[in-house]
Amino acid sequence: MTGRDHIRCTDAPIDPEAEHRLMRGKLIGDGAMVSFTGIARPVAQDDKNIVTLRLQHYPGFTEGSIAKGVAQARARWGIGQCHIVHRVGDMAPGDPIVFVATSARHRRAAFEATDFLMDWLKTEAAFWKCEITDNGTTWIEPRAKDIQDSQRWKDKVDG
Amino acid sequence: MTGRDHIRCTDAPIDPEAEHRLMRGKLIGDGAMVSFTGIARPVAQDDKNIVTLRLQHYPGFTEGSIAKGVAQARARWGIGQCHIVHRVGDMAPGDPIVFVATSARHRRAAFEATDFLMDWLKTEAAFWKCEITDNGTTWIEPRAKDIQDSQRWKDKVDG
Amino acid sequence: MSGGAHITLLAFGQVGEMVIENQRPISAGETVEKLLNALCIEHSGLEASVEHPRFRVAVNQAVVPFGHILRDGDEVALLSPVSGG
Amino acid sequence: MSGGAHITLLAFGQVGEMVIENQRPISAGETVEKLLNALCIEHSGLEASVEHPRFRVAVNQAVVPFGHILRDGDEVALLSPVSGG
Repeated sequence: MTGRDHIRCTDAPIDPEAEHRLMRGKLIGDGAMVSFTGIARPVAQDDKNIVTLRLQHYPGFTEGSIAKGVAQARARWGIGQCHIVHRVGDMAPGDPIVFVATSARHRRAAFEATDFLMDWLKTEAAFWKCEITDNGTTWIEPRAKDIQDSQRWKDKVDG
Repeated sequence: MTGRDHIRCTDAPIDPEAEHRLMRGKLIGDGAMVSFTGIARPVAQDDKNIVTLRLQHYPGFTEGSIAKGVAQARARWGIGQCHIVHRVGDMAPGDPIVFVATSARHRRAAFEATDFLMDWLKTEAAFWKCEITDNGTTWIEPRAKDIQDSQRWKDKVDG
Repeated sequence: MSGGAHITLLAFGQVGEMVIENQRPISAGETVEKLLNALCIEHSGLEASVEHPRFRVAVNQAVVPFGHILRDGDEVALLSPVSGG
Repeated sequence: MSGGAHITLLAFGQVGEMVIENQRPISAGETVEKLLNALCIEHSGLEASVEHPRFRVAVNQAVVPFGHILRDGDEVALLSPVSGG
């Protein structure tokens, strides 16, 4: 983790535009900035309406698990700034749950690094998520699609 | 162009966060939003410092050339909202030159559609760009890298 | 402008530095190609730009083949190879 | 806490619903595996979670193998398979 990395878990609502502005203010000569905003979905895996999404994290350990992904992204794409904010605790459908942004001299690096970091967050980062519906509480595991997406980066390294 | 598309060329400075917020306010059930912000570079292709970047557009025709790319992105990825703002006229290095954002139910579609649209803007959209340095004025053609990047999408369609 | 057919001529990019945007009379059945030939005679240096494989002409905002026949009131735009955004 | 070695036990995800986070005495040379065995006897239903191939244990914030020997003052975290963000 360098001074160009911002990794934060917060139980306060995320303001994606405030984070975007904070990150953009730190750019030094980069021509490209890519951001991802994830929004809590209204429908659970069992098709019931979600009342509350609960995200647990292990302070310190979770940020460390994110930092490992950031280090990989830095090594691979030579990104400039990296800014990751993740909501934890209880949230409602429609709330921003994650904001990830990277910058780079050229856009391809920023697109790929942000894409990679989202796959990392979805499969490797230490979060525990449960969906609370009228049916009760269900702990979530990474979707098969998320694991498949994260596999793309390994294929490229091996190939 | 549908009501979910926002395509605008402007000679006023772009505020990326204001555009991000405007777009995000229109999301309907989408879980993913990806944005790209391009920033005018300080160094010209001949390594001289750029004093002014001048972007010409043909009102109506240019927006139409962007809309064609948006239509392709919609057909291919089923995106939700699409928001494109392009600066025209004279600007200084460091100024935001373009903001592109798309939303989708899942993040893969939003990442790929935004990436595709940037490649489209860089090679197909009707802009004429010149870099003004102490050496004079140079009209720019798409970089070989941009043409190569845009080729990726054709390969996938054919393959 | 009075008497006879006219077009509005626009020019973008590098070509815009050579050609002056103006109203311009056209003859009956004048094609884009004939217009370009006339412009190349009037403006030295234009020919190389016009022969670029990515040079285009738009009439009333739609790109047309060079055989396209111009009509009174058309907006004719000379489009240098685009730079991208 | 007084007398003898203790650890601080934390539990995340589904396992956190079964195991109560607390201070807990450990015997000399107690391994993570021995701790898990004891916890599985105390908490019905825990065994299935512990045997999940993606279940992990972290000691002082670093993931360790189950043969790791615990020491006085360690922070031991039972980590259910992560959900991702």
